[in-house]
Amino acid sequence: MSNLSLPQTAAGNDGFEPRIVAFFCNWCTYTASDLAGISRMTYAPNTRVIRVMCSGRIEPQLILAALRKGADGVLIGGCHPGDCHYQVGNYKCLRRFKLLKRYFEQMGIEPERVRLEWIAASEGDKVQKVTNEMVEQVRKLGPLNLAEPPKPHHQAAVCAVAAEGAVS
Amino acid sequence: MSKPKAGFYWCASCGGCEESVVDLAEDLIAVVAAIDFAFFPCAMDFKREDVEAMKDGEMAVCFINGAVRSSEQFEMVELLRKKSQLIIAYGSCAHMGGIPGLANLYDLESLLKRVYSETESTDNPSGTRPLPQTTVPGGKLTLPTLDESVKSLDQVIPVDYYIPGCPPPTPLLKAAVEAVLSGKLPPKGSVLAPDHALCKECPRIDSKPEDLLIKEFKRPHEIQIDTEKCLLAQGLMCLGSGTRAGCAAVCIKGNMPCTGCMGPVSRVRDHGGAMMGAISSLLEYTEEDQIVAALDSVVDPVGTFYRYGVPASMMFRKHKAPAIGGH
Amino acid sequence: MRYLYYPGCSLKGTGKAYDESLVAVFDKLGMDVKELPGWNCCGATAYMSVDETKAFALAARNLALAEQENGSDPIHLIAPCAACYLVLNKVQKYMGEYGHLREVIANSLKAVGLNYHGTVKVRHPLDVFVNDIGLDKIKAAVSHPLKGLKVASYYGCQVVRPYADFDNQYNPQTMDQLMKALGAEAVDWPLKTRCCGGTLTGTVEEAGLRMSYILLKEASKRGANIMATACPLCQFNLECYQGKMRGTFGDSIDLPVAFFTQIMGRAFGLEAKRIGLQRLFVPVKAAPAMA
Amino acid sequence: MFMENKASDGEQPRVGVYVCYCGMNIASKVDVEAVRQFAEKLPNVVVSRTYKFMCSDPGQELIAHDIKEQNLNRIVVASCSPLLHDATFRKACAKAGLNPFYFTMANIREQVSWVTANSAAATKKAEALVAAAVARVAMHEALEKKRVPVHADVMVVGAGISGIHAALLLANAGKKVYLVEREPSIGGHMGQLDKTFPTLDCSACILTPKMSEVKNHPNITLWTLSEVQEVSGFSGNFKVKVKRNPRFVKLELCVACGQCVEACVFKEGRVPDEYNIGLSKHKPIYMPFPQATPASVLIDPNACLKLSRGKCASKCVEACDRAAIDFEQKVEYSEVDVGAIILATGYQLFDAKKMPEYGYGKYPNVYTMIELERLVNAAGPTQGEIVMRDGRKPKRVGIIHCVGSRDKRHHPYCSSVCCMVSLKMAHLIRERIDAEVFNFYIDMRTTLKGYEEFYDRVLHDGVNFVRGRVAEVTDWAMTPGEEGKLVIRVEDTLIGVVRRIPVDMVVLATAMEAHDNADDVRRKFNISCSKEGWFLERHPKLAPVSTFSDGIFLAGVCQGPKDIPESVAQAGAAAAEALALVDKGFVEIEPNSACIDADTCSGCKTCVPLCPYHAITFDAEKKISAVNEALCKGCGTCVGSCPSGAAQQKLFTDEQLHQEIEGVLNYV
Repeated sequence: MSNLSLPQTAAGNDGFEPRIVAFFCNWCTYTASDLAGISRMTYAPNTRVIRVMCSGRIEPQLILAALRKGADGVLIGGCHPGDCHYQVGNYKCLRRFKLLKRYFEQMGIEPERVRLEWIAASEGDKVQKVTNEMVEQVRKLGPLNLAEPPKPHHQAAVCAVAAEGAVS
Repeated sequence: MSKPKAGFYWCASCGGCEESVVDLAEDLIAVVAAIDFAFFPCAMDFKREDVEAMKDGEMAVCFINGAVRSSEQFEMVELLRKKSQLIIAYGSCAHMGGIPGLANLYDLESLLKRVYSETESTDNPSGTRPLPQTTVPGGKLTLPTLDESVKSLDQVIPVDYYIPGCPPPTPLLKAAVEAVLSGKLPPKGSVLAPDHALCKECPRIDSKPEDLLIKEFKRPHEIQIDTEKCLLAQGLMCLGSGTRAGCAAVCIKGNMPCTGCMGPVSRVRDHGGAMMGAISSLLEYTEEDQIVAALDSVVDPVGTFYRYGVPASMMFRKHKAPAIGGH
Repeated sequence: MRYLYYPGCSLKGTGKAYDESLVAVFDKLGMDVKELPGWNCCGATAYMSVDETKAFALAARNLALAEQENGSDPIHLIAPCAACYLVLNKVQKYMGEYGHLREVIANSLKAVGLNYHGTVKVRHPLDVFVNDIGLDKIKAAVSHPLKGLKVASYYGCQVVRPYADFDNQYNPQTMDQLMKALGAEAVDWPLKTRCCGGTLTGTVEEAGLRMSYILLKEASKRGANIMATACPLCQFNLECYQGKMRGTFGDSIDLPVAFFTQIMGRAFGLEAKRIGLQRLFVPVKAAPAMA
Repeated sequence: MFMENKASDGEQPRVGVYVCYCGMNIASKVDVEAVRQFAEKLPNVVVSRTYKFMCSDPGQELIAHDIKEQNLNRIVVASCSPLLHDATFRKACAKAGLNPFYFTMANIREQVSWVTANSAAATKKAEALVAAAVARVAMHEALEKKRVPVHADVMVVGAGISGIHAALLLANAGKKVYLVEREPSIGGHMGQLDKTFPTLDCSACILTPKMSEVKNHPNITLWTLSEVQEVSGFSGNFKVKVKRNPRFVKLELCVACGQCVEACVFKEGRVPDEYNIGLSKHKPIYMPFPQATPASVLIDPNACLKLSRGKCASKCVEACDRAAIDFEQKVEYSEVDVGAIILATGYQLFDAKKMPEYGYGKYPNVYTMIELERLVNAAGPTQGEIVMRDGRKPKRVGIIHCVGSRDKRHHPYCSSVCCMVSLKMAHLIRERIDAEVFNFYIDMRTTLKGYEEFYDRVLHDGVNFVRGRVAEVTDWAMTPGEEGKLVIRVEDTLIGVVRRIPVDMVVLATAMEAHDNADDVRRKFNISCSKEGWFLERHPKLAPVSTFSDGIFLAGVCQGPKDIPESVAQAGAAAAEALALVDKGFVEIEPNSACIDADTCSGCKTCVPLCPYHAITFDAEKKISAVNEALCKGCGTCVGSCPSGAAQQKLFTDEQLHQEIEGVLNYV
């Protein structure tokens, strides 16, 4: 059935290697990604995993910062509903994520760039699958290239003058 | 000894900031006695040449309000930066981009199209648009050009201090003026307002339940608002929990929820982001579809959480902004 | 539930009786099932072995046509012929699994101005009768309970394998339940899904014959006085060569082999012609309650 | 416990970076030297080194040395997962006088070298992670681990051979043990077996002494017919609520004389006997099995007329001269405090009906292995006679291996004991009735001590072995010779033909599988399950009996298929781990709790309802919220939802995480 096998590499955006920041919870998804390692499951090298104790710690500001600072996508991994090591942290994460998605819709950020997945400690293969999918999705979208705001300055250049001037 | 010179300039603003100066009322006399307004287009007849004539740093302080978008505003704020020892971004627009900053949800072209062709009240069959230059009998007329995005003041020139608010509460202005005169100023870059959130000063905080969970959000016109009870607890989207205090909770006292004009506290990197995180966490539901349904009652996330701060937010402006009327 | 009927070529040829009886039964059960307009070959047999991809494209065309009839809810496409049922399900599954194949097929469909989103459900009449209509409704429709009829339900190799999920592939039950509902007795026998010899009979005849013989022999040994099938090829094989078998194995095999829909029709009291009984080579008259 | 903090916060960070080869584990994919050079140029980095094995003593020495010599105040080790070696390197820092929390790890093995195909990409990724660690560690602060005293008592859940062994070890070590068993008697599956391989010693003979030792041990509180209802607390301080179902017989009075059973109004057994896998029936009042422990009868409330319908002559009551029968007994709940918990909940057997092609439940002479165990057992329903359901003695028996195991449709894993069980059974059958025996196997797995020798022995017993997965068991006779037999159709892959082998009796070696309720159980104990439903160990090699919940350990098959020797060994390991925990007297809490800055908290109360542990209280006086560190477990949910940045989580502060984000993005 060789003529039916999937093409190995996805086309488009030649040379573009997506940069994806991943936030994984310590007990399920981070453990699963360790398991993927122990099981030598190779997957796309584009993710940079940041470990938090619980997906309940992950807040919009972290995701926004990642995109602002150059990530083309953000992947969030937490325990399956009902499995949270801290009982319900993953629900908080889900609620924030859903609202953030609404915001992104309005801000023109493609939904595929931000993904939330429940990955249990035993699901090393899911880390592999999800990472690969995510990388290909984002590769298809191309670089994010957010419009850069002019850097805010509180420049000290005029401070000296000001200090004296103020009291004069 | 001559009185220190001060300036008060407006960029893209509504005039509310100037009103807040007038709101100083009798204190205004003391201010005028202490400082000498060298430039105040709204109130007195100075011209740009007068500013250009000044020595660099001649003004002790210049308060600039309004967001920055037009070429004229760019030139003026750069000029004023040169002539003033201190620049104070005055009001939400100069501070974070303000209401005009919501224009960053659209690209310039679609905005012009909307304004000069599409609005119900527009009658412009020839599709006339303002031009940077027009030659008329007797010479050239020029108009300022518009930048692609709206910017907060500190995205254009170095800013020394910020006075937040839409408009800024007069006590903050008064305190700032005193600080400038006495030279007792905090570190550069400070926002001249308390560094905690509004709940701390809210008269209704005691009525906020400790086990608050939210089922759906209401808009002020949709309910009979209890005048005593915490507004968030009534389902109103009140941003007081994550918005800088210093306004004496005037909106709450007027039975209206906080809309965030004072911006975030210093520890927060993205005002709307922090608010979204906090408010959504309080939803009662765990089922995905229930959560989504409940969030549908947040009609306009950007307008709700970034009403005064799109330019100063991490996103700065809409990504690949489509034609106006996008949402 | 909205149904369309995909007869496939056999039911318009050798399996005419299957076609007639099925339509008659639909009618009797008050099911409004119209034939899929513009259908073509399902792509089974020869095609599949010569050029798989083309075969898939053929099958997909039928699905695409069916999808055009989609209303608020998806179309259920009834494919009575085992081979059609298999191939239509196969392409359905493969298109879901192999993006590459999906593209190939999408392109060939585009060439004829069609496209397919995979929403159609391919169903076998056994599945529909037992799980949608329900045995109670079937029982209610029975006017001539098939007293004394001992049916060996023969599912064949394709109906319950490998894609079907409506019955157990090792010990299928739906047809047996159906027969019981008609007042007949379901003979429990172990060869319900063993190959009938299929196309072998046309190529390596004695091998094919032997396989068919084994089925008929075992069925009669277990006391069956009729065999019910759900596949035109099986029916043809098992019935038409009984004479030859006598010759080859010196053992008289004389077991009527009918489409399960004909037996249903009988129990529903439909007249013989309408359900194509006259088309059977081994007359069913012998079998109780079938006359 | 820590030395004085070399780096007081605020002092300019001096970072040392140590990149590990991990032999070739990392170096084979990641250009370790390149990473070292890269790190050298990062802000605040003073030293950047590589080493073959950072976790080795010399590796740790290297760090200690630099801390002293180079006056480092921040350490980054780029090696394996922090889940594996965080503690190792923290200790190393502490030994060198640096507060251990000035340390962080970059995981360039599990997250990089082991999962990346392309070397260049792997090196880049490693660099990004190192940059992040360097950026983050600059924001670290000195922290202290909190110590909390622990309860010395231990709970063991499940009283099969694993639970029994663990409980006895702990009890003998002087610990008070609560042993909780769902069934009316302890003993588990081992109690049902006849002989045990490869030594063929009688299962009961080696098990029952341990069972009575449990019963009589002063340190063991045995609760049968009981299930854990609820677990709260944390390592060293668990609170466990146990539901104890009534036996309707006073344990302390009953001597299992059996007169009540005799007297029961039912003359015949009417309830399928679980112990005999339904091959026999027992009365509503019954003794689970002769050696049952506790040695007491019990009443099945559903079958007993008195209990189900409320009226019965209650002959049993008359018959019991010790007045032990008590229809009034109700469900009881006991709540106990324990320091550690050992899960030994065992397994269930695969339901052979799920493979209809083997005809179990359809053909009466198809048996499961455990049924046969009971048949050959002298105390079994046939007093050890191997007679089939139709009363005949089999002349030919076919044993099918891997029923439900090594089968993608059911369980992909190997149940690991079936080969040996089948060999044992083949031997017993030859021995007892001299029947011809066929073993149908995929591979023979006789790996442990004395197993291969046993296989050899059975081969010499004249047992037939056919390599091939059986296609079906049918009663269809193709030849007169097959009439009245069960025919096993199989491809004999050694001679390359499909065979039909007629036999009288078929025995299915069904797979071991996780209990249906494994998922509820693991949730109760807040641990994870593997895909197959086995409880997940913390690390397959280095923490094989620990779980992701500190203080909860695993023993026996609940962690994965294993035979008796392995289960007992693992039970020993679990007992030792538990002992090490409770004997230490205290647990140290990872200092990653949340704290709310009193000066900046606005008292908005957002965090209060979000804390799953009610660790946050609102101080109505000061009008601010505060975290009770003793209750906080460090999830950081409150931090993620504090709208004014007043709540922070130690080791995961906003600063640290944002630095990490910048780190992974800015430099590579």
